[in-house]
Amino acid sequence: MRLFEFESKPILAEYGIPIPRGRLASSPEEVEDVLRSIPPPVVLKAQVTVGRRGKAGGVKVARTAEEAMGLSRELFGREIHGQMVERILIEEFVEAAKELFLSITIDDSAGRPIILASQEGGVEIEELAAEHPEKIVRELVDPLRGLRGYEARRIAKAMGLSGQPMVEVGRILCSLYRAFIDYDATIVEVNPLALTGAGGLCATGAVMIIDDDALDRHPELRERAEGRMEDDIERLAFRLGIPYVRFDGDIGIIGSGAGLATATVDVLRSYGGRPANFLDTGGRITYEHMKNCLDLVFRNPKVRALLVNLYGGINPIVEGAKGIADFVKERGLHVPIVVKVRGNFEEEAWRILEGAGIEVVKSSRTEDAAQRILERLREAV
Amino acid sequence: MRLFEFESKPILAEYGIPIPRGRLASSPEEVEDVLRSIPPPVVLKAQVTVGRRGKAGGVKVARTAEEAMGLSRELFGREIHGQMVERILIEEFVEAAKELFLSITIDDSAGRPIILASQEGGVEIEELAAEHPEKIVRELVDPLRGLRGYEARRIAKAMGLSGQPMVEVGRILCSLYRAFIDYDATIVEVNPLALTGAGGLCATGAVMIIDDDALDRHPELRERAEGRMEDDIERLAFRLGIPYVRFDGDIGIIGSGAGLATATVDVLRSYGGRPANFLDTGGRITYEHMKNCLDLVFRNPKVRALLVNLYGGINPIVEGAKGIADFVKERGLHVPIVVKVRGNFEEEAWRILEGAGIEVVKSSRTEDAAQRILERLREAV
Amino acid sequence: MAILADEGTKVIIQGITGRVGSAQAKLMLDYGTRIVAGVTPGRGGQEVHGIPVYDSVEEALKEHEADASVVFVPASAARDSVFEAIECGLRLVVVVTERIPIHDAMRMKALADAKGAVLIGPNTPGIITPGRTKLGIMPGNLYRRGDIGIVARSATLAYEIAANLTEAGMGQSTCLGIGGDRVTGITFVDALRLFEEDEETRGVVLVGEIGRRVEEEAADYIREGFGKPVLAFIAGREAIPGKRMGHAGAIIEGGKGTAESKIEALRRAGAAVIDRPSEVVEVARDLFR
Amino acid sequence: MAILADEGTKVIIQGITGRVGSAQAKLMLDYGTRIVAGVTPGRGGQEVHGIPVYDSVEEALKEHEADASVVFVPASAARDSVFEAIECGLRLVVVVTERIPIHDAMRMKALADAKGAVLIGPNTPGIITPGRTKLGIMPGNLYRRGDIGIVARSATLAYEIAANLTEAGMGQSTCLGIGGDRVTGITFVDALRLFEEDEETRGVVLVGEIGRRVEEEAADYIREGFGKPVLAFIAGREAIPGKRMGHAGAIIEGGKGTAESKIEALRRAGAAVIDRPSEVVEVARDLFR
Repeated sequence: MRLFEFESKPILAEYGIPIPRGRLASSPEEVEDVLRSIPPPVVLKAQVTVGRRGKAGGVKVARTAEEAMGLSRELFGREIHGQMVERILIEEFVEAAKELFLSITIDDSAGRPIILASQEGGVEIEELAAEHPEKIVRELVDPLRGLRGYEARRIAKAMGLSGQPMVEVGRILCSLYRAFIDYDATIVEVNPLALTGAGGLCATGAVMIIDDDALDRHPELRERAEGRMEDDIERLAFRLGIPYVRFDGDIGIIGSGAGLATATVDVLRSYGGRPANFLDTGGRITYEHMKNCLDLVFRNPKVRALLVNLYGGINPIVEGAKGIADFVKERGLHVPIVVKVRGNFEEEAWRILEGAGIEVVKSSRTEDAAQRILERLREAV
Repeated sequence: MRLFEFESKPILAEYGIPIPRGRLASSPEEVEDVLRSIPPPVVLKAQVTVGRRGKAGGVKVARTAEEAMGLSRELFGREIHGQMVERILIEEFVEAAKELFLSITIDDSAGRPIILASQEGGVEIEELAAEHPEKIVRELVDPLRGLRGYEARRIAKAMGLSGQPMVEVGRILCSLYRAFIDYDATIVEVNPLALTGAGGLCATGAVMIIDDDALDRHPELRERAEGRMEDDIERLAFRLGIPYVRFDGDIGIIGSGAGLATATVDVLRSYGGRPANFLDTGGRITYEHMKNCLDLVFRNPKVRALLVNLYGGINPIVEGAKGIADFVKERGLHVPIVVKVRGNFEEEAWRILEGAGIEVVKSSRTEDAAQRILERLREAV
Repeated sequence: MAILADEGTKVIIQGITGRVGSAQAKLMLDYGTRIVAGVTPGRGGQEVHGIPVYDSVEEALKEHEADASVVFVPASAARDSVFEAIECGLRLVVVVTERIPIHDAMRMKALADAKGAVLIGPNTPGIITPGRTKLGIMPGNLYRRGDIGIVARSATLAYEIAANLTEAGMGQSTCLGIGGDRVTGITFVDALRLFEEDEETRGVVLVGEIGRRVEEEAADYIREGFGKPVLAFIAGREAIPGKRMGHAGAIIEGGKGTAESKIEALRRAGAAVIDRPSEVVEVARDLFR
Repeated sequence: MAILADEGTKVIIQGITGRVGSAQAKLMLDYGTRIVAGVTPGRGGQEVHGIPVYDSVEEALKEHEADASVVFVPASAARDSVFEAIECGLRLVVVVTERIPIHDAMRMKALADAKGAVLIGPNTPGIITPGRTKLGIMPGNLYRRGDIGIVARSATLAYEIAANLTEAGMGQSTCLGIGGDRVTGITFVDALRLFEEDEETRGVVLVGEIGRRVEEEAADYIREGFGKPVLAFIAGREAIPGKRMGHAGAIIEGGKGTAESKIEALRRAGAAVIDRPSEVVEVARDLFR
């Protein structure tokens, strides 16, 4: 779950990281009000939870109140990478002598937190990483031991800093690390970290992403996460803990496992089929859970057929089969449905499904199931 | 700094430890109001920051509202071990099938957190410890590694618990440990932890003491600590960070170092002198700090003489001597004063003091200084 | 002896009294796994399918010898259970539990590394040495003993590959899932290293998917001289790129993580990469002759 | 060679650019201490009394060999500085800083134990081997070289004892303060063990005070066969008992911690316990003949 900038900055401030003075506005009237307490020059920042906002015109500097009002009217209601701008964060403008980059994320391969830092931050940091990888300091952290102050200062020094800014950036890195741990973050990033002419530091840009699997430890964040889903189906799926992604097609897909569901999408597409969604039951199939999954799929009105691809390993596929059979019966569904199911107790699952008049694929080839659902769709037309 | 029970319990609740429903009252009228939301039977608990409150009659059970009102009137304004009862915590009465004892404190010798736990908690826990030490489980914790859940359950099992209560007490121990670390506590203690007939657990008694040297990391607690000092001199001393204890005598004492100041009190008493206070300058002597120390000592109106015992190791005794000389001059003090001072730059310190007409003891024997101040007092009478 | 686990491996089940733990313990027992004990705090003294249950791993080890643990406890308790297994000296810990917070997974992995234990998972189907033992949740009926090693990220996709091979008469030496999460214990490279030394394994099927860099790292390892043929399938070639997550992720990935990147790397390393899962049969028949 | 430190010991000063660190570095230099470098983050490249200053211990050690560090940094930075010194491999760390949070002291001690470093303090005057070296803040003029070891909790009370001996013509082998806080690195027992093996130490003066159990533990150690005479003074025999702090403290103390308990334990262990500090002279003359 990616936090909005107006949410992550106060968290950083709690940890003693300097941030610009700022206030949130949801309308031009509120912008006017904010400008009275934060006089221009100001920065207007569209609040969206997608990256590359700056390049998409979501961040503007205004030198006067008139300019700020004009820019805010342009920003409100605009779309940035598919997200509507409903709120603008207005911040005092901080003059940066230099823009630093500090980030803590997870190195999947090492399985450890990794610190990335550079003296040349700002929006071009990825280009810098590609062209001058030596300008980015990288250091893994032992998650059982944590980050020491002297190690943080060593990183700051490796960035090319010295004197008080080196000490201060070390301190900020330690604070970022604590926030990263306390909030179960997958990324805590300050970019840019403005180094002012006077030697002060200010986190003018900030990103925090929280591990969805850890939201139970952060109930206040979990509530927010749910509230910000764009789509009703996605919100419901999130609440049920079911990984669901909506596509443009007409064939609903349910797979037991992310890899299998992904491969099912791949195979179906490779035969020209158009999936309506990705849905992974996980290892949590029960009678009820299977019905919830089916309900999610059929909430999408474009769905004209259903392909289910299950394995009975951790999942009790007999329960799953019962859920499918009852759902189809209760809803009186007449769309083409193909269920491929293998594994423990497969015969019983087949018997239940066939008893309910549902077509079963008994091979272990997803290709067979994909081809069958496409044939059925063609027959149905 | 010892927290009041009404302060420590909400902290424990934050960590998921069940506590009784309760509210604070500062007057019989407020008690009446509380009883409307927490109907009897209730427990009335005098809020003082001294131990053995129960034995001193500070905890009462009331079966009816009338009884509660009567008892609260008795409690308000009463003294418990020298502390006035100004507030009463009123809690729902929790019927305990068994009273457990859980505590985390610091084992000074090992230099590690130590967990003490027993299935036979309640007010008699110290007698139990003396007579049946085997009934108290003790386990040290590695502060770099922390307490594991399975270790906490092992302790709960060693207490004699099994089944769900064993699991739950293990969980509570882990929560206590987190609170102990997060709050820089020197003690976190739940006694009793009520085990109800239904197998539930409830922390009906709680003690938390915070390390005074860590209060800078807990600014909200530091403010409270200052607010609750009984004596103006003590409050000022706390604010200045000067260890000060008031006694009944007439000779003010300033020592540079806790051990030296303690020995000075000892030696003076051994000759029949009566110290007015204990004051330790610590290793922080400056001109201003020395004047602050002198100011504290002379705020006590009983002080009729002053014995200062300093060593110049970390302390710049020349600065200290200047502070003494100027303080005596500015205040126009005429009481007997003896300053014993040795160490780096001692000659210069002596010169300054003698130049101000202050008697100096140049030996390294505290006995000499104690005998001199007593002679001077006798002369002065 | 196949890799990591065989019929001699003595196993503890953590979380044996839960719905899943109990059902899977039964399936493992039926498959022939030597389960010596179960552990569920607070349930010590009970039995599950005749297996004695203890309050802790320590207590189980007082009564039984064991080499490995399979963990079925809920995600919120998983870190503690894995720490317990590792700190009690078990050399192999299989974590089936899914949705474990990634910070917990990092700590598990760090502790396993520090103590020299092998961690499989989290979010893994576990490990099966067909016909001999199974520490995990794979449906045993889809596997048969043979000489093909399988290592996968996705559980069920690996079942499909194994079942395809089994149906075509080609058995497996050992099959394991490294786990579907971003951070896992054992990785593809670790598994390849083990398969390389295993005389019973003729060749390896590697089942990958998008995200992470473990397939690219496997490709590097293969190219540096892995001595056995490798067949690979990567799921997600039709995936729509996800939302970009800050700069740091992109910097670390450095263009890796896509299906194309993985397929390209594996091909260049000399692996045979198939386009659809069922192609495994024909290519394996040729490659693992 | 006296204990722990002598004229060959090479020393780093952490916090050398502070008011206290700078003043004390000068006094140590004047005393003859071999200070090779100072460390203050952000001040690398400066000099203090001709001593080069580095941003980190690691950088100092790239340019200089060192055995020990004396720490003068503020309490809030002390934990990090001590971790740095220990993790960079220094074998002796003297922490002069007072008012360090006790949780930080516990972690310092645990890390020193884990890495096999000797931690003196926190809140210690340090260690002096008179006439040879001084790692700490003792006023050098109060000491002289000789054969009496002193180990104390209180800094200034130890100065008084040393000065009394010096004035009477009795010198000292090594004098150290274990530190005045509740949790310290090296304890009385550790110091006694070192003095026992030191050929230059004829006998030991132990200067204790109320609270903790370190004096009682020293008494146990002495009784179990410490081979040299011990003279002890305990401050606080006239102390008014403090406020009682919960049950746990009392349970751990178990009646120990008072001056009476300590004096009694030391007497029973065969130590000569004096009533007033200056009695040290006469008793030492007799005991350390």
